[in-house]
Amino acid sequence: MISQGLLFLTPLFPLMLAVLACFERFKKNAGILAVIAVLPALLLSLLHLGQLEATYLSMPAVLLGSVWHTHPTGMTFLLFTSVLWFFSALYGIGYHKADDKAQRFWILWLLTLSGNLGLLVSADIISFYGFFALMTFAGYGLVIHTGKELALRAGRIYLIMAVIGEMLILTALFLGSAATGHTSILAQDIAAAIPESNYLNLVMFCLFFGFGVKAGIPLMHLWLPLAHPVAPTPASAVLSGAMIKAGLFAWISLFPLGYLQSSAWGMLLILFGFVASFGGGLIGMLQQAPKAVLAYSSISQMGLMTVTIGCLFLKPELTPIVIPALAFFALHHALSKGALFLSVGINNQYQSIPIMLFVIGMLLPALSLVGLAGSGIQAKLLLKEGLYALYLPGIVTGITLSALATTGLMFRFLWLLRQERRESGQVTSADPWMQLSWAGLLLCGFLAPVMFSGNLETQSILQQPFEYLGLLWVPVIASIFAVWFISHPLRASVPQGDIIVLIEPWFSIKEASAGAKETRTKPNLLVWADKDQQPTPSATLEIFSRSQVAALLGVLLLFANVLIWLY
Amino acid sequence: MNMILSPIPWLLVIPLAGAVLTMLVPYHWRSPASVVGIFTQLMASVVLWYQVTHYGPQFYAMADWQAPLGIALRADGLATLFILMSSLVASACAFYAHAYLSLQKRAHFWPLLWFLWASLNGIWLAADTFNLYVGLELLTFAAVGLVAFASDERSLEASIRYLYAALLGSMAYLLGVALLYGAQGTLSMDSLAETWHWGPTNQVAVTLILGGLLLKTAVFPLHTWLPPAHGGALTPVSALLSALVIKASFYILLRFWIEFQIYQFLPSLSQLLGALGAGAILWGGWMALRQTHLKMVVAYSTVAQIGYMTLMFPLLVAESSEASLLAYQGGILMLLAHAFAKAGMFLAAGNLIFCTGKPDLVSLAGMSRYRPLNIFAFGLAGVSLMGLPPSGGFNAKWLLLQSSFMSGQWWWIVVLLLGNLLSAAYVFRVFAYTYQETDALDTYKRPKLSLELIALGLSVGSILLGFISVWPLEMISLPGPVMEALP
Amino acid sequence: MNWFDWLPLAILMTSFMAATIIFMLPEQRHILRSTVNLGAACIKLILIVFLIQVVLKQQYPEIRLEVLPGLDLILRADSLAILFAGLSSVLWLFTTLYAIGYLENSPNRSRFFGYFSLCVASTMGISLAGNLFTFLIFYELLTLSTYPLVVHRGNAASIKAGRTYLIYTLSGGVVLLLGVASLYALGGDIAFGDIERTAALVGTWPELMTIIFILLIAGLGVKAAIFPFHGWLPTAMVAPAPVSALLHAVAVVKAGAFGIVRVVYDIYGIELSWQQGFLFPIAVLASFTILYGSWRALQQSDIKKRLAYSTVSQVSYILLGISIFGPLGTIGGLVHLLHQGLMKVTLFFCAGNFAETLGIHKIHELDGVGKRLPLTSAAFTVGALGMIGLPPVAGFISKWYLGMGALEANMEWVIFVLIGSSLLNAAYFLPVLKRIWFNPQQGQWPLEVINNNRDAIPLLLIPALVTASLSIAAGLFASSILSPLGWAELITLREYLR
Amino acid sequence: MDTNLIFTLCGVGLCGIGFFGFIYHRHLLRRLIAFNLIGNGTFLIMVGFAQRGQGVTDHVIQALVLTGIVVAVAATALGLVLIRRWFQLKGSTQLPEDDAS
Repeated sequence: MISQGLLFLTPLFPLMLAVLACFERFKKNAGILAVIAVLPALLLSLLHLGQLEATYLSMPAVLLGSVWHTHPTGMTFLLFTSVLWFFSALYGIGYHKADDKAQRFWILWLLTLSGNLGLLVSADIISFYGFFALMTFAGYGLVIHTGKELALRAGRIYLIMAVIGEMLILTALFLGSAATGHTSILAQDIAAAIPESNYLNLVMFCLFFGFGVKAGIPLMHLWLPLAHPVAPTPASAVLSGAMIKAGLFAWISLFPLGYLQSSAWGMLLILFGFVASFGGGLIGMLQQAPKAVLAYSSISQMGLMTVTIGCLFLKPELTPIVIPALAFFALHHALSKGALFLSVGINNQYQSIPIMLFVIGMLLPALSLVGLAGSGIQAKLLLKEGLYALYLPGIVTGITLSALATTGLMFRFLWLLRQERRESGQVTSADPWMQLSWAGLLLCGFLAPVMFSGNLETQSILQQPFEYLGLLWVPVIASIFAVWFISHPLRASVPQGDIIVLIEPWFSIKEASAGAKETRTKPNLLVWADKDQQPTPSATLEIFSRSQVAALLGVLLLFANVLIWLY
Repeated sequence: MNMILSPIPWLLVIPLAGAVLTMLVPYHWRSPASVVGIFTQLMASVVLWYQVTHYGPQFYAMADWQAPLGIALRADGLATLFILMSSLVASACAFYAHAYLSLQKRAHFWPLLWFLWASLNGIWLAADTFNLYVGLELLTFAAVGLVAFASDERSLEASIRYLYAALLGSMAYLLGVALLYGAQGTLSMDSLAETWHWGPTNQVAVTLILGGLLLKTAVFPLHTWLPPAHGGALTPVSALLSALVIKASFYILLRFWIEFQIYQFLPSLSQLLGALGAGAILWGGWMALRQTHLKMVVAYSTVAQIGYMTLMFPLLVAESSEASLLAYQGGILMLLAHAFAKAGMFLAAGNLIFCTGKPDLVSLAGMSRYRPLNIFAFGLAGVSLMGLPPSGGFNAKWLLLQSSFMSGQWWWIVVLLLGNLLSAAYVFRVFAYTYQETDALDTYKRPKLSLELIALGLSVGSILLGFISVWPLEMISLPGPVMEALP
Repeated sequence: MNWFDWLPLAILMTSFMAATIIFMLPEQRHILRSTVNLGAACIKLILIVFLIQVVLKQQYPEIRLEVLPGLDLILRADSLAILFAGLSSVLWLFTTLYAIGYLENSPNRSRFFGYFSLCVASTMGISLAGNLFTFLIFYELLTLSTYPLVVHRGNAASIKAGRTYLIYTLSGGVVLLLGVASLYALGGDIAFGDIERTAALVGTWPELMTIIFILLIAGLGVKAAIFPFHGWLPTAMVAPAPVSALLHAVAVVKAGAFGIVRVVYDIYGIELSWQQGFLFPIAVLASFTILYGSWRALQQSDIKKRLAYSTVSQVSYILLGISIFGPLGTIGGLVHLLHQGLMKVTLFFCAGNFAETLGIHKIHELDGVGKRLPLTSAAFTVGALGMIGLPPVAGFISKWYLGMGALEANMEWVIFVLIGSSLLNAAYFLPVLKRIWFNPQQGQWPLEVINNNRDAIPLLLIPALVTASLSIAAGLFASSILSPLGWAELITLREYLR
Repeated sequence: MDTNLIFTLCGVGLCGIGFFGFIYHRHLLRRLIAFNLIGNGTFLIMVGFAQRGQGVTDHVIQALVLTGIVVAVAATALGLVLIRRWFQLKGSTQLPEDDAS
């Protein structure tokens, strides 16, 4: 009964608070509402973490018969999502102290939150789709909150990609529900029915690319490196930590995992995953803004999760083992990435804190992400363990090597933070809310294996030191390269969103060009900087022409097609 | 039958007596006397209707003088329906005129009206061809007098044209009747029908009669006299002329056509009549669309509407009794609906012109705001004329359409539908003018409420006819010479 | 005759009486006029509720009057009739409220409200018509009574729009008349639901009956604004906002769509139509209209014009649903009849509020309106999201059923039409929403009417909010028995069981 | 050739001349006279019919012709009144040519 009440409140409590936040009274302090909004979700997830029995709340009159539930995997997701939103909101209270548009921000925050939490408890695709859309479209407001030119551009691309994604998803849902013989709208039934569908490949395609927009798979990732950095820092944290996982969660609930063995789809996903993982790392290392680096790191990490899902199409029987590990990996990434984003906001606000403590605080989540500390160790080990069970050694090696990219990204990130600190020079006193939430998130990330592992069997690293060595060797090699790079600064850079700069002129919106014809510089994918580190148009070099990119995309799609049809 | 008990003589005697009386008594007494007369007329019509529906067709010989020298009268369902129609419309127009005209004018109006009424009743009830001639001529004189009543140049010119056209028509008719008498030795409709044979004399006679009646009915292309006469006369007169007077010659034509079964023997002539009707519909509609004066629009609309009535002739085909019956019903219903609608429309138009003081369309701007009730009346009449449901006009067109389908003459369907659009175009053109909001503030005169209500009443009548069409159709289906002669 | 047989007539007469009384009232009797208007609307709603009770018991009130020999005027309430009558009467109430607020201090209200009531009376007649002849009568009456509303402003633009409106609708009416008359000539008076008679006729004259079908659909398609006949709808935008609401949501386009529903389901019968291959061309035409309307909407810079093209597109959803053979598609089409009405009326109310309160007519003037008129903007947002088809707004439910129905009928390509249209809908609504909520205000409002409220005046605001809430409720509680979806399912059940 | 035919032929001739005059002339009085000619022709034809019996005249026809003559006289009188009035108003003896109608 309590569970059902909490289930009901999980998405609706934030929604009600959003309405409340509209009132004049909450003009200044709507942030408080955002903090308490996650409480039902937090409570629910803690109550149900690790329980295999699901609780159902069915509302036959609502929509087409809505059913909400506490799915075991969903609870892990719900847990880190609510934790991350909680601390980010706390952080935001400080961050938006002087913001006169804060009320609007918090209303949208609550709406996005409601969507994000709701989709995690939805058992039927209609409410799932509804919450997903709510999260997506309210999230737009978070992205463009600052109202600056860059933010608006990012928002525009976000929106376009999001709408395309929504439409792919809707197609998939139509076909999926039809596959059940129009009898069920429950996600689990649909997942089971998809292999029998006449349009199996179309459904898979739509699901993969539709939710891939959120999850940032290659080609669908274009918005991500633009949107994550321009949003206000707390929003960046939840975007990159929690909302990005909505795509993954959707895959887990709607892909016919365990029902479908298809090496074509498996290989395709693995391919896309590794491209994301390494490509994201490579491009991320050529970024100029710390948040952009983090965004590419998210793409890279999501790539690993995509690989894992892909493996499950090769060996469907192991789904029950791998999925919890994957969920834990997502949890680890969310908390670590959230902490990293939050640290950007307090980069030079460490007055009255011992500098060492601060540096450790910065380092800890980075190490965790590389897999050398905190939740990272357990997450990586669990994932690898699962994949070993699949007898796919090559893929494990690939995942191990991906730490190379992650390490590089973390170095780049910390390096850029340091640069930034040096340039601004001034150290101000931090807002207590921001510090508190940052610290809280760090703590959660560090203690996650203990607190949040649920019924996963985690072993302390102290009991298996050799495993740790296995995790260690790649980052060490990477560090050597990285140190060399730091002493020989790279002069190349890639604009945020990489190939988007080539595509953008094609679909420039009429409204945008309605104004005065601004002179557009020729878009370039790779920019070589001058010695003074200031990239100027005169010194640019275009390495990929637009047509080449188009050709590349075509080849990739063709490849995907061939794979699909071959198998 | 006793003269006192039968309403038929009253229908002739009262108007004639009224005409004489209103010529003689002082001005102030003429209106009250006429009002009494109108009520007796209405009562007589209703009594006749009662008798005909309950006891079948009625025959009456004036002063018991039998044919051929006496005046024989008969009232079958068709005649009774027309008596009722003319009584209602003429009374409405009379009351309108009473409110509309000055005392002086009114005093001269009454005798003419009563003559008109008498001749109409005479025509509806006449049982022999010569009485029809007398009725036609008397009608012409009264109508010409009424047209000239406005006593300005335009109406005078119109009345002269009208007179000449009418005289020519009557003379042709008379010649035809004379030839018929020569061939068959009788004037009575019934005997003519019984002894009818298609000799050359009869053919010439029929041609002459047809020509004369077409001219008097203003069927395209013999319509040129009509628009100036109907458009130029005073408002109540226009209404009377358009609603009733042209129907008289049409009525005679109809009776000849069916009772002597001309349709059976001259199918190509039927098609010719239909073609004339189609021409009238299209040309009349087109011309109405191009007029700049309100009453001229309405007058040309009459030309077009006559075309619809004429369309019933080609649809009366011997092969299909069902199609013929539908066509007959459709034609009569069209005639009835037109009588009410056109009277209502002319009266409403007259009110509008009275308001603005100008006869042209452009000065109607803002009228729909200033006189909504009147515009509404105009609109309702327009609905019936356009043949839009629910209205008598629509039902009539529906019947004609069905008849065209039945007899397989699809080309009339095209004409009917095109005509619909054309009439909609000219009615709504007027409407658009009344909705215009011009900045200039004009001073409007305000017509009496009774004037507007009478116009509205007639228009509502034409709409109401759409709901009670069964009743007049039953009426004309009562046994009578026309019904017997239908296939 | 049972007592309830008089209900359809009573419902019809309520509006007629209201119209008559209002025409008689002098211009300055505003309060009395509003009372009559609202009173009639409420009485009608109550009567409809009675009617629903009766129809739920599978009793179908009927009253008939012989107009011509062998031809009856039939008023009959079946479940489909209730669907449309219920929609119109609910929306009429709010549109009346809105119109009272909208036309405050403007001239010619007597004329306006008179024709307004007449218009709704004809809509009631259309919904309760028991045969094609009755339908035709009220269909034409609707044309006539909306014309004065379209040209209400009396300026050159509205007169011109009125002319366009008439040219389209009267021509459509003539084509419809031709179809109805030919059908009558072949088979006599065919009541709605008497599909066996039609089936026999199709057996005898297959070609003729095909031509008649085309005539009927083409005639009705003009009001339903199917592709080549949609031109009047955007032109008629010059009319006042409540009239636009009436045209787009409550009465006119719906009358066309409803007529097509009647022809397909109750004259020819869905199965026969399917066997004869009538449905596929409609589906193609509807799909094309959906995409074309959305595409044109994208190019408009005037708010109401954009909404108008959106209607062109959305109404064809209904037709698409009709042309999909199978219960799910039918449900989708029928339910969209209601949903589109609710959502579109909301959008027009809001557009009217923007225009009335701030003088905003163009989309680029909407920058920052969300701050100035938050509630109106919220209602607009609900309507727009519904049009895109996002749950829980009602539009999603229709789209879902249409998609499911298409798959059920093996018409997969329809999915892509739906998706494409949603994409285009998003493309023309989302930038508007962005302007409303996120763009800063640019200078002064074009023509601000100062009032003491934070938002538009209550009479304009409340109807918009109520219809917005109804659009959400219709979607959110779609599976409850009283929802539009529930009723559409009931109709479909009865239809397919036959 | 019997008298009957002579009457008829004369009548038809008169009618023809009258009809020609009616169409051809613009002068209002001439047209009125032309109308009277037609009328007389018609009456002549009718009187011809009346002679058809063997020396017995048909009273009906005579009555009709008599009535017809009265009517024609009345019509002529009405026409004259109107023409006079027209002449007073416009000073013209013919109607203006109206191309429109």
